[in-house]
Amino acid sequence: MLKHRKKEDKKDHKKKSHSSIDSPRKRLFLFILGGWLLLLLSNQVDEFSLYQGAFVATYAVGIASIILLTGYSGQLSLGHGALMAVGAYAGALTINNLKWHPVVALIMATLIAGLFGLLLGAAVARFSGPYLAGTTLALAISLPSLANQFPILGGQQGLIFDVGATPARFGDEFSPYKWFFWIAALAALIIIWFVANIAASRFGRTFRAMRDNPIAAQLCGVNVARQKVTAFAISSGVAGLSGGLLVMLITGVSPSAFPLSLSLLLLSGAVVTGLYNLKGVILGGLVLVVIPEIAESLLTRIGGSENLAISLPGFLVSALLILAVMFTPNGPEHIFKRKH
Amino acid sequence: MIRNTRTKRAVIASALITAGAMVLSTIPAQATETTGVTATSIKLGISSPKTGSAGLVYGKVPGAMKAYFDYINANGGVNGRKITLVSHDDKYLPRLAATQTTKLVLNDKVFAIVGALGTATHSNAYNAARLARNNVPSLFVNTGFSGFASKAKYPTAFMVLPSYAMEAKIMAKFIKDTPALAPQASFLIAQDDEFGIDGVGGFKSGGHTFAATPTLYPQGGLTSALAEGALTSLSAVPGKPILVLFGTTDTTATILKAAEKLALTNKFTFMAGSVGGDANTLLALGVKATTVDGVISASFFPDAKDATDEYVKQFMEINTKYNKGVSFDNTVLQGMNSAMLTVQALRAAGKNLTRTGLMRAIDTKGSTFASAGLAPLNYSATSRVGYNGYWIGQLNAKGELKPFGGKLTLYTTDSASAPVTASTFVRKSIPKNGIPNN
Amino acid sequence: MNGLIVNNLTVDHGAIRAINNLSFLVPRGKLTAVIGSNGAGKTTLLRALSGLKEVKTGSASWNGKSILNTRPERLARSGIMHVSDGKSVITELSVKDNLALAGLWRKDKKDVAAATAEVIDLFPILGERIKQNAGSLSGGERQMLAIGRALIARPKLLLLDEPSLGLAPLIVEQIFQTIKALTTKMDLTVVLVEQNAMGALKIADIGVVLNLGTVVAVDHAQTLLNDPAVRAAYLGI
Amino acid sequence: MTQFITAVLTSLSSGAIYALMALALVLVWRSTRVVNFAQAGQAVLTTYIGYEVIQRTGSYWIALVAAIISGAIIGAFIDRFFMRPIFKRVTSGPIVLIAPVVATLGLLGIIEAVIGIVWGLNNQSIEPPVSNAGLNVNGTVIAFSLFNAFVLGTVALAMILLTLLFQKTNIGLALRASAYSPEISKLSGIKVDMVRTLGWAISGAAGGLAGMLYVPSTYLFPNAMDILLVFGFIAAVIGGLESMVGAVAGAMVLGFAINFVTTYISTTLVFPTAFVVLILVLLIRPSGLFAGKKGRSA
Repeated sequence: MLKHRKKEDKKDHKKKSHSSIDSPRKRLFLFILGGWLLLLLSNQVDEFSLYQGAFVATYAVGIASIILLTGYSGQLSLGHGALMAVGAYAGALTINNLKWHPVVALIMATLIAGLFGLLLGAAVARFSGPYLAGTTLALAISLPSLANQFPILGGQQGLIFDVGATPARFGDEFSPYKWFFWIAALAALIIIWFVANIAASRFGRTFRAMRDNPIAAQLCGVNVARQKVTAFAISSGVAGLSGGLLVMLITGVSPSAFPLSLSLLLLSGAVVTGLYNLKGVILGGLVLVVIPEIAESLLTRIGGSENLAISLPGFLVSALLILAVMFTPNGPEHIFKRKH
Repeated sequence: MIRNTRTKRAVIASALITAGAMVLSTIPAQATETTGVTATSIKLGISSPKTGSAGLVYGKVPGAMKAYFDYINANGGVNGRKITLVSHDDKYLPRLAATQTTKLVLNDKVFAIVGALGTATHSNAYNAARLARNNVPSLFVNTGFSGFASKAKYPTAFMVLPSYAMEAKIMAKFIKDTPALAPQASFLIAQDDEFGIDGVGGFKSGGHTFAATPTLYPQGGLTSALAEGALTSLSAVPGKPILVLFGTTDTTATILKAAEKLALTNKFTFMAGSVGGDANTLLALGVKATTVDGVISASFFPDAKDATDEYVKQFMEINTKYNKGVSFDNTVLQGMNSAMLTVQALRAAGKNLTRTGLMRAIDTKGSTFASAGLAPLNYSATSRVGYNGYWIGQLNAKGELKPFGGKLTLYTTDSASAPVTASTFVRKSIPKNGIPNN
Repeated sequence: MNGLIVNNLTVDHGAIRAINNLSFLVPRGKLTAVIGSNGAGKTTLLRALSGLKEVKTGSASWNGKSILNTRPERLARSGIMHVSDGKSVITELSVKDNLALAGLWRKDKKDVAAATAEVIDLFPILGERIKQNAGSLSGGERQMLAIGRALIARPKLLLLDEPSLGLAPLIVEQIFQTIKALTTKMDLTVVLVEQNAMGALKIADIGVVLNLGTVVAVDHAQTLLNDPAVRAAYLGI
Repeated sequence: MTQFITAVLTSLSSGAIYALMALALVLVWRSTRVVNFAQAGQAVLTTYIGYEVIQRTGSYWIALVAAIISGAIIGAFIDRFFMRPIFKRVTSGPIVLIAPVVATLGLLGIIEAVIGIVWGLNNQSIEPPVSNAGLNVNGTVIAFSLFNAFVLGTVALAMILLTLLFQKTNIGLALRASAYSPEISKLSGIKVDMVRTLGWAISGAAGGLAGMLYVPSTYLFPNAMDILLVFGFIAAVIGGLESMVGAVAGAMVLGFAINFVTTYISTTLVFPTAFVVLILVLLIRPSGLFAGKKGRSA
């Protein structure tokens, strides 16, 4: 798989020359086309695959938020799960208390998380790499205790996140998993489209300038501090959306839904993806879903209680992760080609 | 850097890849009443933590259930059907519990879920896997969260454990009724989650008031330092205050060790909740036998060490034969007991097994099933509550839980406001060789 | 033959060709000035020679032994010392420690001590500042420290990158004179890369003129100094 | 009053443990610019090795030495066979920020899985080598035992030895130089790669020590050190990630903050306290208490 992806990257560079005109309209068209393809596809496969496809899309959105932060503005967050949680709770409260449509709830999830990111970012985004990493990490592990401070969040029990029955117009054969998949896949497409636009915008170029050489960027009159806060806020918003999608899929939001391992999982996905490589986010999401499946299915034959059978999946997943990093698409030469 | 052709590839790749995600798979036959059942087999499923910190505590459950089913299969199975148990690891994470349980229903096509573990995990999994919509039974949910008894919210779920609230109410009653304890000031140290919270609620509705606001600590946050701090602050309390510990066994151990360090083991009367009172673990974690000796705890089971108990004896034999190398403890006892209840439910549902039939069988006959539990099972057309009582015991230096004051008194109550009453319930004796014959 | 021989050297900087098929020769014991405008590939050349930069094609040898694609530390230990540009001192370390670096791996501790003493004779100011952090030194002092550190390894070939960069004319003069003195006194072979072509050629035996990664002229420094074309192009006269 | 004293004492003992973990992380950070999550695994693995030695020899002291040595070996091994290849491939761009981190996460997973396979998922416990009974100060037993004293003493000793190593020896000079400027160090003839591996080895040893000092006051299981790693990292960040003194200072700040908050405000605030302390420190000093002149960014 990785080989195949390297080939694709090569192609990018060749094509780069005549790919430099960017027309939002064309992008919009392609994005609609993609949606249509997914729609066809969703009628061809079984429910569980749809459910997992929805997870793939959800992770893809999460990875996109990491890419926005790390890939485009050079900041490192180890606690993105916390930002996802903010979105998730915001969405759940919207549905449960305001009784609004789930899609609106997801939009709320994005906005609230973005706002939260803006406030948090205003305080912490100026911290350099490891310091920001430490802060977000500390935030992530504080989440359960913080959630318990606010009864409205339902404590450890958490809140139900119920998108309700599938729209009647699709008929009653229409499975809720397909409904999940449509929502998540649509969200993922919108985010890819959105990130692609950002990246191509002046805004995105400033990000990269800032990432590659903050001092130079500053000299060119870029307000690095503000840019970083903005990047952090946008990334939080996207993270919030993926958080909303995640709890939609698991039908409830509770602090235990956002363990540290989730934040780190997304980070891994982002690396597998290759930080610049937007189309990769879906591949990244896919890897996060499929690898554990493979690992487990390899072992279902082995009996239940033996240490080996229990610990081997974890071993395989981690091993594959390391391989992915060692063969990450962002080799040095790759970076160079991007810079010139 | 991201150009529109990249986006094109992005979108197309996304489509193709998602296609890949739908790994070669077939359109499922709509879930039916008899999914997972053939003339010769019944497929059951469980999603529970096998790895991670929770795996430490509950990892033995699926193995124990499987062992008992293997034993039954070796003895002819249920109505000629062999039971297979598909077990997935959810690491105690809602996200994984939801996918694993959905997988059990949609891919593994199990007939029913048995012994699902954890509150947040299974409540999410239950809805995500659409157990209600697909009419998939979730038998003998392994958690003290009373919510699962709600037929409205979880129409196909059956509780087995008494709720944390019941336990707390019964402890409150026990303190009130025990002359040695009643006058003493009491304090609660509990985990800051539904477990601790329900406990607090239970004591309240049990009419018990603590001398101070409960000390709640976050999961994984109870360091020895924190425990020592908490105990020191209580060391000045006059008399022999009661310390109620509502947490997992390792936290109980941390607190007991702190007491040892501060030479306060005789200063307090320790009451450990049933979840946190597993003596074997306490001793394994290095708590001194002299400290364990005298700790008050609650249980609805016989002591897992008590080989004179016919159920324990039988389960121990099965464990040594079908669960090789796994030491027998409360968790194994609990797993095998759930498995035994499952087998009786399957038998009660009769030859032509259906999901509805299975659930009706438990509703109608469940309360008569033979089980190791010393408290009655409360299944009925209107109730999905399992055991509803506890007996209070005291650990001895060997780590055996002996009835407090020598005589075993069983208290029963509910999760709400019903009074706590001493019960005269006597459990059914074990069917021959532990093979149900109902 | 003895000395530094560079043959058809080609080095890429990512997509950019920094050095193109470059050849020149530095006789042993001579001071060679490599001059050329910004981006002529001077620094890249030195980095390639000291093993910091991977070379695409071509060869380079010192006293008959190839030195290409060898680890920098191995070259350093074999007597090829590269004083990189930007006043290469470790600002967080004291002057003493900075000097010590180049002696850490040397067996002959006596000689290290001796060399250190010599360096301090050479640059007394370093003696006065020996305990201070290198960060507290002036540009000139840092350059002295960097050169001094190189000398402690008893180098045979010294690669100097822009020692005059950002220094006051007086200091530059002093440094250049020291370099010239060293070459003769310690039988050093020196490759001096400089923007300050005039100053460099004045002290050099040989001059190499680079442009866009290739050699455009090699000759005795004096001759180059008097060459009108060179004067016009690089000496701004 | 006793409450206050207890708070101080428990703060010291927990701070000491955080300090060792922070130290281990700082050592790697300085030399390789990696936040080494695998350290939690390295430390717990070496502690399991120590546990195994105790089972065989019955001696904590032999086990302690074994743990420290094996910790060093494992650390060196990881750098040589995992980190070095990764850094050969990944040299620039933001990927450098996270690829190594993710690699260490993968290692953590592998190590913990291996432990699960070899020792199984059970709580084990290691007996303290000296009494863990609280000392009796005129009548009242305080929350400070010989073992706590031993821990504090050992950590202090380790600190002193490391400081001497770094400040007074040639190896120390090489370690510092390579951390500050790999290029200049190479040009001065220092084998920077080897020096880095050495840094990882020392860090691994520190982790092993941390495990052997931490576990006796709690239990041993595959994830035993995860939380400790998080606290250690937070402490290191508070300290500025660059300096060992900073790591210890940060650890103590964290230890005191947590234990005083849990004693006087609420026990539920363990983790939020860590978060708040970190934020406050960084708001005042964006690159930690003891960061080098130029607060390096990863």
